[in-house]
Amino acid sequence: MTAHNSTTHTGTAAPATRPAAPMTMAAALNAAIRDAMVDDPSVVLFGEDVGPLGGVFRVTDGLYAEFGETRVSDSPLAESGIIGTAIGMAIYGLRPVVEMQFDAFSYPAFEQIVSHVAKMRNRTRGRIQLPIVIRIPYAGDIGGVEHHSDSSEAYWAATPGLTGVTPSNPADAYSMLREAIASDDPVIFMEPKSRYWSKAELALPVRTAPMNQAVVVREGADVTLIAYGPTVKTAIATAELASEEGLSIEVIDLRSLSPFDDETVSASVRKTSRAAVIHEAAQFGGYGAEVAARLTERNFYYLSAPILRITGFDIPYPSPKLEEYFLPTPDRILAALGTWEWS
Amino acid sequence: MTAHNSTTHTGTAAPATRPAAPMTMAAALNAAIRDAMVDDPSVVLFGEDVGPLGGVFRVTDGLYAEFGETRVSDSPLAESGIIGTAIGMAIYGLRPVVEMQFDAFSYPAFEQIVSHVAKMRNRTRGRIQLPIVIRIPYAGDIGGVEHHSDSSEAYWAATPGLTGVTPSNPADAYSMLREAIASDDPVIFMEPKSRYWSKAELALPVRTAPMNQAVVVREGADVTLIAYGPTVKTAIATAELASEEGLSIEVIDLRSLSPFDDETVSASVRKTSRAAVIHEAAQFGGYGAEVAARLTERNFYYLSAPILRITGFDIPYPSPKLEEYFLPTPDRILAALGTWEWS
Amino acid sequence: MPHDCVMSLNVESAPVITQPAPTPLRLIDDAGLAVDPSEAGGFALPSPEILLGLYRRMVVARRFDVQVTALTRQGRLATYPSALGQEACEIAAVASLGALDWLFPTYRDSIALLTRGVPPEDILASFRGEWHSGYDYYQHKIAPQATPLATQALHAVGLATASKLKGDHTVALTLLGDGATSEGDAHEAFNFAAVWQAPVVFLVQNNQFAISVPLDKQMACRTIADKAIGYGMPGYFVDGNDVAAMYAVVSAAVDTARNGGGPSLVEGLTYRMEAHTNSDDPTRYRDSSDVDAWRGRDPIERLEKYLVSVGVLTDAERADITREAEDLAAATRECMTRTAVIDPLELFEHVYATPRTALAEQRDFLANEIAEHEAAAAKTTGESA
Amino acid sequence: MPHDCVMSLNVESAPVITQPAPTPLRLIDDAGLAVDPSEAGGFALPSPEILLGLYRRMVVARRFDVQVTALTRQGRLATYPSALGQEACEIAAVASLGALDWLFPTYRDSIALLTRGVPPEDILASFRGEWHSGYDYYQHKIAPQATPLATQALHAVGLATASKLKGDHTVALTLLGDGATSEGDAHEAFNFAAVWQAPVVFLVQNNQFAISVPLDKQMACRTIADKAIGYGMPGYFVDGNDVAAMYAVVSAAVDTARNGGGPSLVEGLTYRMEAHTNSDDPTRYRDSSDVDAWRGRDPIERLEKYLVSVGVLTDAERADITREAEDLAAATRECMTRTAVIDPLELFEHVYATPRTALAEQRDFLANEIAEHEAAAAKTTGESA
Ligand SMILES: Cc1ncc(C[n+]2csc(CCOP(=O)(O)OP(=O)(O)O)c2C)c(N)n1
Ligand SMILES: Cc1ncc(C[n+]2csc(CCOP(=O)(O)OP(=O)(O)O)c2C)c(N)n1
Ligand SMILES: [Mg+2]
Ligand SMILES: [Mg+2]
Repeated sequence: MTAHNSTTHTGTAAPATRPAAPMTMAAALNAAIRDAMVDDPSVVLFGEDVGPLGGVFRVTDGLYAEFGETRVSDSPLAESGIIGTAIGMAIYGLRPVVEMQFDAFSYPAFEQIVSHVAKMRNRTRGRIQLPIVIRIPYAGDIGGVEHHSDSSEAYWAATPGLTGVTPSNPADAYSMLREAIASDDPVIFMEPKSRYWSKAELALPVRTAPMNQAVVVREGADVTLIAYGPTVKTAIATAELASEEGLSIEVIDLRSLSPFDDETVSASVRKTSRAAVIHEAAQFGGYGAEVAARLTERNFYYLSAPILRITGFDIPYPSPKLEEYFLPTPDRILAALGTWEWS
Repeated sequence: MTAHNSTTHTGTAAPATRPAAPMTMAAALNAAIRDAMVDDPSVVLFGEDVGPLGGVFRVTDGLYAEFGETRVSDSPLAESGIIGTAIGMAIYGLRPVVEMQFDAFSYPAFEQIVSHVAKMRNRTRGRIQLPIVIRIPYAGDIGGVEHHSDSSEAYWAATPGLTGVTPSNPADAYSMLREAIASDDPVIFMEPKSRYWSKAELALPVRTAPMNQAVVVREGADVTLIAYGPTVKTAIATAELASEEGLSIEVIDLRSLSPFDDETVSASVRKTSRAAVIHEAAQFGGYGAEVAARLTERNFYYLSAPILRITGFDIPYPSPKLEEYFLPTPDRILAALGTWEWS
Repeated sequence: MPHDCVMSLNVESAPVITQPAPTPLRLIDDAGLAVDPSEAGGFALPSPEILLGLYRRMVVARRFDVQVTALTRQGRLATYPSALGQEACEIAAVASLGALDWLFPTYRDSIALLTRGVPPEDILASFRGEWHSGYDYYQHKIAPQATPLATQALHAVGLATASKLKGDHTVALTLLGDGATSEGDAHEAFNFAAVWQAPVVFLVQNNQFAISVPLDKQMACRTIADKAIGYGMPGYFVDGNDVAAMYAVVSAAVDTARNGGGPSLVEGLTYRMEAHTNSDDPTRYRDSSDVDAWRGRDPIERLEKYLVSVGVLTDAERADITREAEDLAAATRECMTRTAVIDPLELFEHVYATPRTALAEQRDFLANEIAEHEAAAAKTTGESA
Repeated sequence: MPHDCVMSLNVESAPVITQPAPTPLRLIDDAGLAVDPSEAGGFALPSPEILLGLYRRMVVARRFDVQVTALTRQGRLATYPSALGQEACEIAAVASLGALDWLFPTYRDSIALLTRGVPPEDILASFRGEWHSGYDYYQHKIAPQATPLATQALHAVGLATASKLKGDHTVALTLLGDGATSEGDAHEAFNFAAVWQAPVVFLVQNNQFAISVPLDKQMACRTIADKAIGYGMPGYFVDGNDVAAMYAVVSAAVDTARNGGGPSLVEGLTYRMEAHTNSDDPTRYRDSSDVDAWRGRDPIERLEKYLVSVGVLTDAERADITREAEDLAAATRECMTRTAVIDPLELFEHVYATPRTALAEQRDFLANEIAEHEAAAAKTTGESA
């Protein structure tokens, strides 16, 4: 990293409201980082290949050219190094946005994330805050080779001190990333790779629901499907299929995995009395266990049936030619709902 | 590590049945490693301070003197290095038993454990097996300073490919560690630090239930308490207290966290119709979520009340003077059971 | 061991390592001429016969690489990281190993696998997306191609240490990229190897890029070989496009390891001619003039000039090599026409050695789901027929 | 930056680093005599006034250390890792820093905190088990004492880089143990610092043990300073029991960093005189004769001889220093008599900046539980009264 000659660290143009335009999730994320950098000179961006290349998913495309080496830089190839140095920068008052190139490549940084990022504020009685955003492209369905399709959310969710969010669409991607960068808490920002090229019409800077809230994305009466990130689309498709068969499904996009929005989700479950949680990660010890356990604890006497988990199998994420058998599909979800006693 | 001059790698004396003697869990673990090393020349032991010092908990006491540098050695101070080299040794046919000095110090090895130890067998279609035992002293209640009392079981349980077990008493410690070392699968062997000095009368080599089975350690009719490692003692104490008040509690020692013994635990829950799981780790995303979720899925119509989780709070493990407020106690457990509707 | 009271245990006992010269060691220069022995760092030029063998393997490997890249462009592989231009490093690595030695390669080193005898079909299994890895590790003594960077270096050290503990003479050689040396695992591997005096060779292919990141943003030292000093092991800075030098140095390092002399680090200075993988766009981060300049340093052409000059590369030989290369390319294309039979139920088979009830249940669930789909499909077909 | 087509970007641009001499740099020898300037590696002996100040701080620090060890033996602290014998490194580190510079210490470096002005009570908070860490980080510009080894080195590099990016002149200094250099994070910190030319100083206290593991099982290089070569930064091998040399070298490294010269690695060769912590038993792994020999190299005694010889350590001065040390010891004992008020509900307060409903619920739960226990206890007391 080279120091700037001048003391200004802002970009070239302040973000204003722009006309609506179709935009991919990758572009929305890009705009969110750019706008945050323009608004706040303490935001810096670094990681592997995020500079001239613009990241392997092009999420940081153009930012190096716009903001220069002082604020956007390629780091040496070491994930623990990326998180560890981000911590030091945050102590000094910067707000680092860093990228772990693929989910499984966040694991070398596990100690820095779990033992420091998550615990620094508590350790220091709130005196040191770490406003760091750790962007992690995660999950599968992109035909990726091994280690490129992990869903690692259970690790982060099980770690007190971390905030974990995941957008499922371009509007949330923009809004939630802005909010994550503005947060004084460290945020694990999980980007569903298979949704990077999904598109929506957006007028930036768009503001959706606060990032710690779940959202009912489709109303229904009979069943609540709880999804997040890549599986929201699957859940909606399932609801559409089901409606043809006369089953009314409510779909919730969790958005925030930690904290969990008990209020919104419990309200839906109390209404429908039946719920299932959908995720790509393996079931055993997965995030869905927390969802099922806490909803059951809080709404036991409202439930007509056990909360189901429709998830990946308890095996490592498969190779491209086998991932179709692994990922939850609308058919599989509907079949699972059919196993309930429907009295 | 220095190569031995001779080609024999065995210790000095073969293990035979020995007269019963009082023995701590630490001593039982020590005997298990020793006996395994005597029986099988491919067992090697290394890690930080496991040599002349005998480990910070003295679990490897005397083994360096008995087996020498070829089979017992202090490694450089790097946990990823310890796991990574153990993998290579296992590929070559050794059976490494390695120690992570404290739970939180396994995190630097997270990538090697999650991306390789867990996945090697699957990746290679079963051609490469990794019979590695990763011993992790875990959990709190020992007045340890920060990073010395983590309960990291949720991370391992959420990782397909790993086997995770934890003994709660000296007999199981011996028996399960022997079985773990003999297993062709890699095993995360979690040793509850607070139980290291607990004692039992043992005639070695003792053989208890297979390590993948849960055990009903106290029978009861009204409630099932599910515990493991350090909380088994707490659960038994709770059951004793409760029996004075006329409540009959069945206590299950899970022993194996992955796999989960559905048969044993579901049978108990179907009998009592009420269950709670007890662990030290934070509740959110903790292992108890899996227990509650899967038991509810499988036994919903047998349950009179939601499965409760009585666990640590959703905060980092506290400093010594505050841990008493964090750890689940019999009082807290009984109070939680009192929140159920008892109709 | 007992410690005499000295100022520091290591100052007295550890070897003094001299920093490598800042010019890479070469035995044959860009023009195909043998360098003067006085500048050869004590390494002898391999015999023309050996060099001819290396030449053949390089030509064949390149043909394979080009063929697979073409197949990838046609969309028939999920991904393929090419080693075009790096043949001297890859082939020297394999040629230096004995049959019982082990190789720990990365995703980039498919041609090393090929050279060590792995059938194209087995190499391509992972790149076709059939399974995560697809060859016989114990037959070929090659670990699975590693994706998480630098992790395999530790595996190599562990295997080498096990060989030493057992009193065997197996050596392990691991291939690493320049970028991968920045990972903590590379450091831990170098250090464990040096402390344990493991019979291992670290061969860093410094192709000067880690995806888009150039060497000077990766490290600030002069050469990667310099890093060896901090571990107390020998480091060699070698022209990675000179297969003669690479073979001489790596063979010597393997011998040293085998004879109890401990680990070495060999840097082969080379260049990644192709994109990182097919999904990469190198025009975003490097000038084509650099690539062009490196094309002029091609490892095959250089050796060819030398072999022609010493008269061992005859037309007959050339024709025979071309035939072998084309046969391999044909076999590679041909293997792509065979659709591998992939059984989804195998997904559950290899996760554990010890059977698990829950996995058996999941297997049955999937089997049932597939059967139902097939039945439904058959019904639809039946109806429409 | 545009790349000219060169063989390797780094060979031409990176600095040539010479391997440090195998004897540690010292300015005052074991006997308390100033070494000949020709052997001082270009470093000037600090003035008697500066040395007297360092002496005072060392004496005071040792008194604190001895006092806290005594309190720990009495069972009044959960743990305390002593730095007895390492005062020259610890005090030189702090004395070399300016008020705006940052220190990144480990669990072993309590006396560095003390020297930088942290009150004993705040240092001891964590060792008493009250909270994980207990001082004012921004006031003292000291990060929390790190337990996970080598992790803090990266934090130091990050802070230093931030300082550089902002155009400030803040330098970061981190303390590391010899064992910690084996961790991947140490490597990544050295490399990031060198590539980013961060204004940071790595001070490795080579006390030759990592708990029970001696240096020669930790690394196979001659000196830890040798490791700097592999990163392209200067490395210094210094007698860590000579505060004059430590101060001269570390100050110079801090100046270099402040003036844009990038990072340095300084190894202070010293010895851990006490057990690793109170729960350790060093008789299991080292000879007391080693410890005895190192007692003869005591950093305080050595400087004392020198200061007496140059006439600045007068009896009055000595008495004053003793008084300061004893006052501090008394204050330390005294602070232990104050029972810190620990509010268990604070457990929930600092985990997040953003309030969480679930944590508020858990807080209320605990508050309620405590209230009920207190009520029950009051009832019992009332009944028994
Ligand atoms: C731990 C880890 N982090 C990130 C990646 C993603 N990645 C794959 S290849 C690569 C660049 C590697 O560069 P280098 O080591 O020089 O090898 P080369 O590809 O040039 O052969 C990166 C960053 C990875 N595979 N593993
Ligand atoms: C990542 C990590 N692994 C293991 C430990 C346990 N541990 C604490 S201190 C220590 C030895 C450290 O030795 P060194 O770095 O030389 O520092 P010293 O204690 O000698 O000052 C070990 C292994 C730890 N704190 N962190
Ligand atoms: Mg490279
Ligand atoms: Mg030390």
